[in-house]
Amino acid sequence: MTALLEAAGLTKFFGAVRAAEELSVRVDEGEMVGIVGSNGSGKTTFLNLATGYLAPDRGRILLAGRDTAGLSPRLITRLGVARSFQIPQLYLGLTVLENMLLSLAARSGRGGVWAPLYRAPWTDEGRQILERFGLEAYASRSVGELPEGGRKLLDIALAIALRPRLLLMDEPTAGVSTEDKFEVMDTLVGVLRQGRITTIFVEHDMDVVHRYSRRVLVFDQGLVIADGEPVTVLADADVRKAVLGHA
Amino acid sequence: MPDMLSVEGVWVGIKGVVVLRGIGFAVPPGGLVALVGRNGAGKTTTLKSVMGLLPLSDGRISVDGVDLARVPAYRRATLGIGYVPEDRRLIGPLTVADNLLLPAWAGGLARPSERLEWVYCLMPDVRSLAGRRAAQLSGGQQKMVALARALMSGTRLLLLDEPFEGLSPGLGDKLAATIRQVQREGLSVLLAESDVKRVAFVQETYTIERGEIARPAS
Amino acid sequence: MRLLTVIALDGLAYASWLFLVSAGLTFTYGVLRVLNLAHGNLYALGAYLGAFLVLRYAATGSAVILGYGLLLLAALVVGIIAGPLIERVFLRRVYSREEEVQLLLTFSISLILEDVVKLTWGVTPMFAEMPYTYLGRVRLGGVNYAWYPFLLTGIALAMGGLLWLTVTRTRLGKVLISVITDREISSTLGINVPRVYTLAFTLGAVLAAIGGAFTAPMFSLVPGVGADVLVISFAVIAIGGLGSIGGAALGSIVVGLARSAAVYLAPELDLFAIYFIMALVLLFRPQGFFGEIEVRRI
Amino acid sequence: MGPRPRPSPLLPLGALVLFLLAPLVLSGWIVFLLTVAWAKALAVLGVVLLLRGGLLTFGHALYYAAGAYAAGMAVKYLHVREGLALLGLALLAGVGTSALLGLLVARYRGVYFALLNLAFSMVLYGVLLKFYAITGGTDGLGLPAPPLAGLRPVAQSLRLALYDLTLVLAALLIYAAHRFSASPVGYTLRAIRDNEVRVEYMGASVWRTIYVSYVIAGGLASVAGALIGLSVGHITPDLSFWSQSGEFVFVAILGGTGSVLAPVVGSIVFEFVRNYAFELSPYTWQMTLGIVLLVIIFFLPGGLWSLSALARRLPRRGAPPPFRTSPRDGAGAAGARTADQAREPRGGR
Repeated sequence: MTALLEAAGLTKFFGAVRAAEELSVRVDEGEMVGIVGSNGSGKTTFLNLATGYLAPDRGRILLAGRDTAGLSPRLITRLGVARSFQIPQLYLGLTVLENMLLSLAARSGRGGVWAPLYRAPWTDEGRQILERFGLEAYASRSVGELPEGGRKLLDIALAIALRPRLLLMDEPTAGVSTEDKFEVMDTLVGVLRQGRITTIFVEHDMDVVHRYSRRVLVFDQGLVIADGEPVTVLADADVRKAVLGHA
Repeated sequence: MPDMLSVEGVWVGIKGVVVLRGIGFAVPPGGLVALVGRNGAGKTTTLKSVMGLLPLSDGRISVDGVDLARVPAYRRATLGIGYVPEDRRLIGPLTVADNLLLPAWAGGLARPSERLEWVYCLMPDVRSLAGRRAAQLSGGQQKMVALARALMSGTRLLLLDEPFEGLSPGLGDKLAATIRQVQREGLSVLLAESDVKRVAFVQETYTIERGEIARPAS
Repeated sequence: MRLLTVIALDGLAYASWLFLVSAGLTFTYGVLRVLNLAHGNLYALGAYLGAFLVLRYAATGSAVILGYGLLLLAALVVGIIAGPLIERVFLRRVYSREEEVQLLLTFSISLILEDVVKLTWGVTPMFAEMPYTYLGRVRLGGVNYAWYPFLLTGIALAMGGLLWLTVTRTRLGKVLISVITDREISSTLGINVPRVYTLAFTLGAVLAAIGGAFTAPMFSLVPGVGADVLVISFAVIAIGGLGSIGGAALGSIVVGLARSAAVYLAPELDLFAIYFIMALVLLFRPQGFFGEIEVRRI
Repeated sequence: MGPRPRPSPLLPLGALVLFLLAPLVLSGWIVFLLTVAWAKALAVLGVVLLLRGGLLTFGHALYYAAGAYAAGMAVKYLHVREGLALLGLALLAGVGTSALLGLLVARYRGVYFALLNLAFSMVLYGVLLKFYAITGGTDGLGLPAPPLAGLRPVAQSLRLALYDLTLVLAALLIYAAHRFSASPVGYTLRAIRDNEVRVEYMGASVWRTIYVSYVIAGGLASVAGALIGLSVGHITPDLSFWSQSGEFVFVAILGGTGSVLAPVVGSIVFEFVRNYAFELSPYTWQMTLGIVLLVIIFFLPGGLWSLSALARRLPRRGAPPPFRTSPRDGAGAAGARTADQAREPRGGR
């Protein structure tokens, strides 16, 4: 079987800082994979490489067998890879619903300069998606009025609205309070299962990784130092030392 | 005797979002205090506010009894505050030695060469890097140089943002030892950290959650 | 052969002039990240004040040699008064606003200064050629050429060298590099960033005014000269890369030679030649020769 | 739920009817002034559309002149007489030129965008000036009174006919611009101003959006140029000069970018004020403009149009900020304790 995402020998340096070295990752259709590692261990860099935001110094990335070398984030997105961000990337000058409508318009590929953005099928679907994320009440408010947690959710909702085959999430629960974390993740996982979206997510919170991923990759200074089930991997003393700084 | 750093009822917003909700805590003279909280809890914002990189919408920050409200950002270094940002932020095109000497050239440092020598003695690894360009260093090395740079101006108070992040365990231990040593030499230290277990060596810990001090523990 | 010599000599003169003007523009942009649309007007102010002083001085019948000092004086007066005034009173208030607002602000200052020149010196052309003619001429490769353009080249080289030495060899230069690389961290290191900004803007203004004052003896001055200068120096720094002094030097030579070639070979196309080269460079290297592309952190 | 509440079309339509009837009571020169104002408003509208995407151009007069000269040369060399055909040719020229230059310009933002446009407009200025044999140099070209839709209006009513034509054409194009603004591409343009990275990560093309908007803006300006040429009867290279581009930008900021109607308001106010002020003191005219611009930047960032919101005392929440000039991080601005922070320059990172 061809892997949905297969990265081989990815290497990326920023000056002398190693962000990725001989990084190889394989993710199959239907998986939910967590990535852990301390700050600066190369997690976000990996997402940036996988989505074409950065070009690797060496190595290659295959998407369902197709080489994505030289493709821009836009083209990779159009191949079915969506992404959410550590710091929500939103259109602060537009309303929450408009943010969502733009995602739906982009998915349809029908830009157009005459028919309005507000059109029934999109507004209906947009509101539905917002509702599932509990953002319905903010639909006609500007994004600037959304609280931080809401921005984070909208950021992910915009990616999911694209109906991707593969979703990459960068710290989906960062900035979400401890009490709400699991609720947020439950909502997310529900939507992802329903849409049968293969997911890779970067996460700081070990409990979240434990609970929601079947497989976890541990990054340390640009290397994958462990790959396996959360129970075994996260119990490993070296891993704990690398990620948490103590065994 | 006033606290070396005192933060009282500070509110700060970034891009329309309230990040700090009336936080308050203090670092006593010669104290070693940790601010512990998850990513996004407001640790970095707190340190940046002390350094004057973010405006307060309410509250008061003072260093050794001096209200910082009337001290512009660039004058705070001359109060003897050193700051190590989370992402190192060395001046890449300059050498390590130049990076260390920048606070001296900015005009706020008495006897820079003595101070430099003191820093080099404290951190011999940094001395051996002196001639290299900052951009050419590895992440761990940059982290150490950033600390060294903060020690140049930080004669009284040191603010460290996630100093252990991305360091190998060995380097982390070295760093912790250095921090304790400068504290013994009289500096007050405030460090922000996401993992409470890594700051077992500090005297006092404040937990910050969603922009509020959850519980002052010790 | 004679034609080639003339083209090369004119190109050199032209490049020197371009460098003096565009070095200031690109330097200011490099430090402040604001493109000063009033740069051309500072040039015009320098030129008019220089010409005015020289003419007044010549009327007294004194030694012409001191006229060169007057040109320099004019440039310094303009730069040192207008520079801090514009930066402290106006620009400083819009650093936190969008790039287009900053451009609009410098544009409004440009409009105001345009009329300041007209109100002060009127609209009749002004020409102070004494410093030009005083230096006499020289025979070079069969061409009878004036000395004055070489003075301009000398000044351009001196200014360029001085800037380069300052940035690479002095503490001030390192402080500048620090501010350019990371303004926020620089201020936590104790660097008075607002003062560095004022200084950099003033230096840019002085350079503009020097360019104006020392070319005043070569052309007759008419209103609107500022806009022409701005448009051409933009081409120069776009070719070299915004913010790069070396880029400005390279751009000046390229544009200078191209224009002087066009003037002799196809006079209708002189402006066209410059922008054709600029478009060509940008097509293959969008950030110019020495420009850098900024990547947004996500 | 349907589309979000739109402003009622009755008000603009009523205003249009009033303008169409205005010549009954207004003197000839005021009608002429209004013709000029409405025509130029189209060029300004192009500038406004681009500004909504955060793109400031100092060379929009390029397309203005391209339209005017396309009409002028069509008369001189192709012996086209029909006014509507001339307008069509002008539009074609504007769209063609912007489609070509847009290939290069659409990759740029900020200062590059502003000044590349300026540079190209000055090239056209130079060409128009120097190719005397073809363009008439500083003398320019004449545009004789055209027949419109085959009808040749008598001399007295020509002005009126041109006024009506300008008004109707402008109204149609403004409506089209309104549709564009509300379309996916129009919204994407505004999104680009906020966050290009996200636009690309949605799979939409930043480049294409800017390119399309640029061509539309160019087309609008070229029609404006031809209308001016027909109304004045004569065109000169000055149409492409930087000060003309600067004027468009000035009027755009004066009117504000909050509505597609704002350029009309700005343009009419501008033409009337200029008419009086210029006579009063020709040497201080630009200075006046500069000072007014400063005042708008610091005290009325939404332009004249934002006054209408003030008048209604109900600025609709969630509506796109007209011409966003407040700092992006609005927080803390209220009670900036460390006063020097507010004044400190933006980061260069």
